[in-house]
Amino acid sequence: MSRTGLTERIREEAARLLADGTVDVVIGFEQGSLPLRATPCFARDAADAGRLVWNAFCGNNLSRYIRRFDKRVGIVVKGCDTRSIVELIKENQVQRDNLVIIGVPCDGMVDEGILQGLCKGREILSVEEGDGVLVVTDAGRTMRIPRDECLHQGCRVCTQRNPVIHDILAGEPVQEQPGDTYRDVAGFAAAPPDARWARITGEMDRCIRCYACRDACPLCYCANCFVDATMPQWVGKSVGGSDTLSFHLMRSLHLAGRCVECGACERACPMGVDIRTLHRKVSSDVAGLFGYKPGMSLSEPAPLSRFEPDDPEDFMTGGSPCAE
Amino acid sequence: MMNPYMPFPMRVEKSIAETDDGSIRTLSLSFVRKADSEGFSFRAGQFAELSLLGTGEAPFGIASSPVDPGLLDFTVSRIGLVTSELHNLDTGDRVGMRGPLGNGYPLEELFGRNVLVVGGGFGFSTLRAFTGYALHPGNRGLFGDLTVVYGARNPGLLLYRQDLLEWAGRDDIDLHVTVDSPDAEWTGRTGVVPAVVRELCIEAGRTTALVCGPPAMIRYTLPVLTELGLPPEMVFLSLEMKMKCGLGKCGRCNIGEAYVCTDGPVFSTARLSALPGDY
Amino acid sequence: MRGVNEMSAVRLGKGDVAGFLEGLLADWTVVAPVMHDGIVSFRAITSGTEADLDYSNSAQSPKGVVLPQVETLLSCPCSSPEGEDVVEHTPEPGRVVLFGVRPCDARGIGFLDRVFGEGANGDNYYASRRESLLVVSLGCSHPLATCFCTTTGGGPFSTEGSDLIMAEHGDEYIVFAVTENGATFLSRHGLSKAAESAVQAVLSAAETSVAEMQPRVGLSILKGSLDGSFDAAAWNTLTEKCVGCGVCTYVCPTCHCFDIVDEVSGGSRVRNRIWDSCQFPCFTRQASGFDPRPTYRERYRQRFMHKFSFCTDRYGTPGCVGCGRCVTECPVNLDIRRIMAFFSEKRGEE
Amino acid sequence: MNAQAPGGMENRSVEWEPRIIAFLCNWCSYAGADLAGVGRLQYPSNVRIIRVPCSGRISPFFILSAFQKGADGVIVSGCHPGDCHYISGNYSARRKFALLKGLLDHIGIEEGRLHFTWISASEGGRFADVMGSVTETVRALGPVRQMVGPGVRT
Repeated sequence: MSRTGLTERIREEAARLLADGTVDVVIGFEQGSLPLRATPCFARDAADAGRLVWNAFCGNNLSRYIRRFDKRVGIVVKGCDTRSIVELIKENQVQRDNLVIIGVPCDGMVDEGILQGLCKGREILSVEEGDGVLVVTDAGRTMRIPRDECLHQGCRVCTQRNPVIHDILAGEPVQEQPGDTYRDVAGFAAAPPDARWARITGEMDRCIRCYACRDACPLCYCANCFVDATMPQWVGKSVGGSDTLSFHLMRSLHLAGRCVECGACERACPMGVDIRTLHRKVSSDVAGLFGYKPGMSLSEPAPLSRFEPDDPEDFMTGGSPCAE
Repeated sequence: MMNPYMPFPMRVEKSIAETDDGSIRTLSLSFVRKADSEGFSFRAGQFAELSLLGTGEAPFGIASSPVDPGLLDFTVSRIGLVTSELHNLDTGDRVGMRGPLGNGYPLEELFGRNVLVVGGGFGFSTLRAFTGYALHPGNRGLFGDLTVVYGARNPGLLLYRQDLLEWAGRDDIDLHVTVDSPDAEWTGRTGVVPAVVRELCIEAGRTTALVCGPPAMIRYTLPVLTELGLPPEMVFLSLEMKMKCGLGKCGRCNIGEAYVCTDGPVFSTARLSALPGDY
Repeated sequence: MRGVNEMSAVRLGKGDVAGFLEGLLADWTVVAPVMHDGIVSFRAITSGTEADLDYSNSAQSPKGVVLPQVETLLSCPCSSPEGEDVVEHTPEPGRVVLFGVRPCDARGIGFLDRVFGEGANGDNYYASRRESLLVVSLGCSHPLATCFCTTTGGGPFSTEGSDLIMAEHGDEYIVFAVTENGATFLSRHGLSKAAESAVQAVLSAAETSVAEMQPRVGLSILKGSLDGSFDAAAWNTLTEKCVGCGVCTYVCPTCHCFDIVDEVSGGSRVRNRIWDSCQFPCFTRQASGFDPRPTYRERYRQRFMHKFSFCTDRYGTPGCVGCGRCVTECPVNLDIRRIMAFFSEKRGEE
Repeated sequence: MNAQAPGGMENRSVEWEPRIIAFLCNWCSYAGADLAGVGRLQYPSNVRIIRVPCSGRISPFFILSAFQKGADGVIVSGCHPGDCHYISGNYSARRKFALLKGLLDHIGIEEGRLHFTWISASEGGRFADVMGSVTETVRALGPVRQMVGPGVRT
């Protein structure tokens, strides 16, 4: 189904759900104020529903918002977003019955940073989506760029482009990509420790502690985040040193077995900090050690709420007790 | 240029538990350096930041009267890191103090008028400072009738008991102490502060009210004062807001364009009604 | 270009910028736009070639030059009693030139001067950094679509907050002195006088550029509307997409709210001032747990009204210079210009 | 200045000794340490013990905080699998520790800084051995330089 087709379909479904009172609000996207932006839209009537769109820039994970509503909510979501909804339901943060999930099979979202890089600092004036291409006009010229070359890193290794759960499927299911082999994780690990450390601390030096990563994340919903705790104070609030790294390490561990790799944190970061390297390592270990992939099933228990007697422990000092 | 973030070194002269549960203590401080104490003056209703370098700073109303020589009192409820550390201080220990900050009660506007002091719970500290000031022999004649209504949730949470006993024995102050829930030994008044205020006989045209207490007390007391005929220009509230710098810069205590730390903490309700309800 | 000295304008060839900065490095700390990992930021450069003036604007404003994200106010050895051996970390930055900032950011520093510089409560930390700072701005020949400086009282060639302002003219910059300090600086660096024709050309180009950026809303109309809109129901829907992060405040050239936090480190007890954000959950939460601004709605309203109403009352100027960073960087595209337009139009309807 | 050392001390170099934080579960490993003490088994004085109810109580935050506050090494020890006083605290802990250890190794933190092990109440000898070997590993690495201290830019 074409993009316009999807947009029309989403508008129709949203208008219907609002008109017949099934939901009070439909959370979707509308055209943003900038060419490369779709922006969250809270549609409450048919006129609002008419503003909904679907395009290559619907990157935000809208499940971020559903905890705010205690009534029936319609929500327009991609495959990754449904995975975070699954986790939210499992963690008793939302009621499945309160949600009407309008799932949209996704062929990846476009990383505006990549387009901006191609335009070398010239301001992008407009972007149009054609069949597999983006027609980008900047202050100097118009370029046709293959869509697949502009996708977010996360979208390139995504293995769940189709919704895991949905009530309404807008559009035909898309072909899933091959399984994630975490090649990026292995690639990073191949570098010597000092080089890895230099790379990570270099990234952390750019962090300004604005917490956009946390606040954009659908699963970072703690009412009192550990960074704000004072008794005890887990991390200081300074920037540029181990406090910043500690914040990101603790956050990635707090998301262990829960992070669905939607990329919301990375997209939200104004400084382009590579938070991904941390989360990908944790995800690959959760998958490799415990065989768990977050957000895929409503029944499978969270990996850190359970264990196996023979869980791997080769990371431990002094071997296993059985050896003695 | 002076460094406005530099605290004065102070010595803890005594630390007494105010409440039965020990959750609130009053620290009495003296200046370590004589020169600091000579240059220091304040008015009732002002506050200061108590500082433990390495732990933090927190703002407290100055609870002692400006006419009491020597010691500055601060009443501290144990809530977080700084207040816990303050509770742990003993006589002889050091603490930093940065102040006075804020505007204080508008003494000039009170001269010659009857004053109604309404305080609740922990909010009584700067009102105690004012009452002490007004009762001072040199000042008592500056004011007309002095009525004090003070309430706490229960008798165990009443502050400044020594003062209350002393004031109760005087005939130049009309004192009403009340608790929301009495215990077995309580023989005083039971009831919430607004209810006590409602029963007062006051001369509305000659009275100015000073109010400080928890949000709920304030919410229900203000309409009663209006009923009693006090105009909004004659009701002064001391507000609680989270503050850090105390200098009108750090940006968190504003109510509209007014900064509670520098333009307040004392505002007339007339002024407040012209500001957004962001408090 | 208001207040510039046309007669003493000099020229600096684009190709000569690196050499000029290199020469400055002997006596000055030069803070200039630097491209690093695809992101432009203001940094102290170590070589003239690092500076990259061919940029639209930096990701973060350069306000850190006068208000660092973290700065130590006081410290003392752990072993000293409270109040003794306290070291005041008054900055001694030496001479610093902030080179090539956009006029909006220079105005941002002008705004911060009103917050930190004036009155009895002057801030000695800010003042020390500010007094040693020379601001050389770079007029905007090509403002971006996200820019709205003229709406907030500035413009692509505004001189407020600048000591010197540069304007592009072909392969050279024409440099004008705005302040006495700026003029003194120019007189010491032996740059050749600009051709009269070039001076006139950039002045008229600047005028054209200003004229092309029509203000989007009237500031006084906006303020008038906001003054009666604190409790407007519209805030609910206007702010609904806000996720409550601090991006807008941390990239902003005028946001200046800070926190004071203590820590113990390396045998010292330390008191730091750090940036804080009115968007954060703990910003106004009181010790009792009560929070007058409990959700993103009140917090966003605070930021917006602070900028366009409260600052105007308090400092006589809005707390926004229209740099457009919060428009570009907001993770959910909550565009401040749309909120401005909403309240301006609301007033129009009344 | 009050902070000054006694006369003549200032110029003496003090040999660096690693500081190692040991988080020990109350029921097994702490009792193991106790047994080592009772049995007069020597183990390095570099180890500072923090007793916790169970290895399951230990949050990765504790460990990161220890490094931030200047620990040169951290060792965490609980009951052997199957022996947990609370049935399964150590099993749950093991999953958390695996992720933490993996993540810290991944970002290039020196491998010998952080150790996990199981020591029972009867293993006084093993306790002393493990503390000795961990101390030597950390000593060989030298003072901690990663993850330590707050990040004030001066």
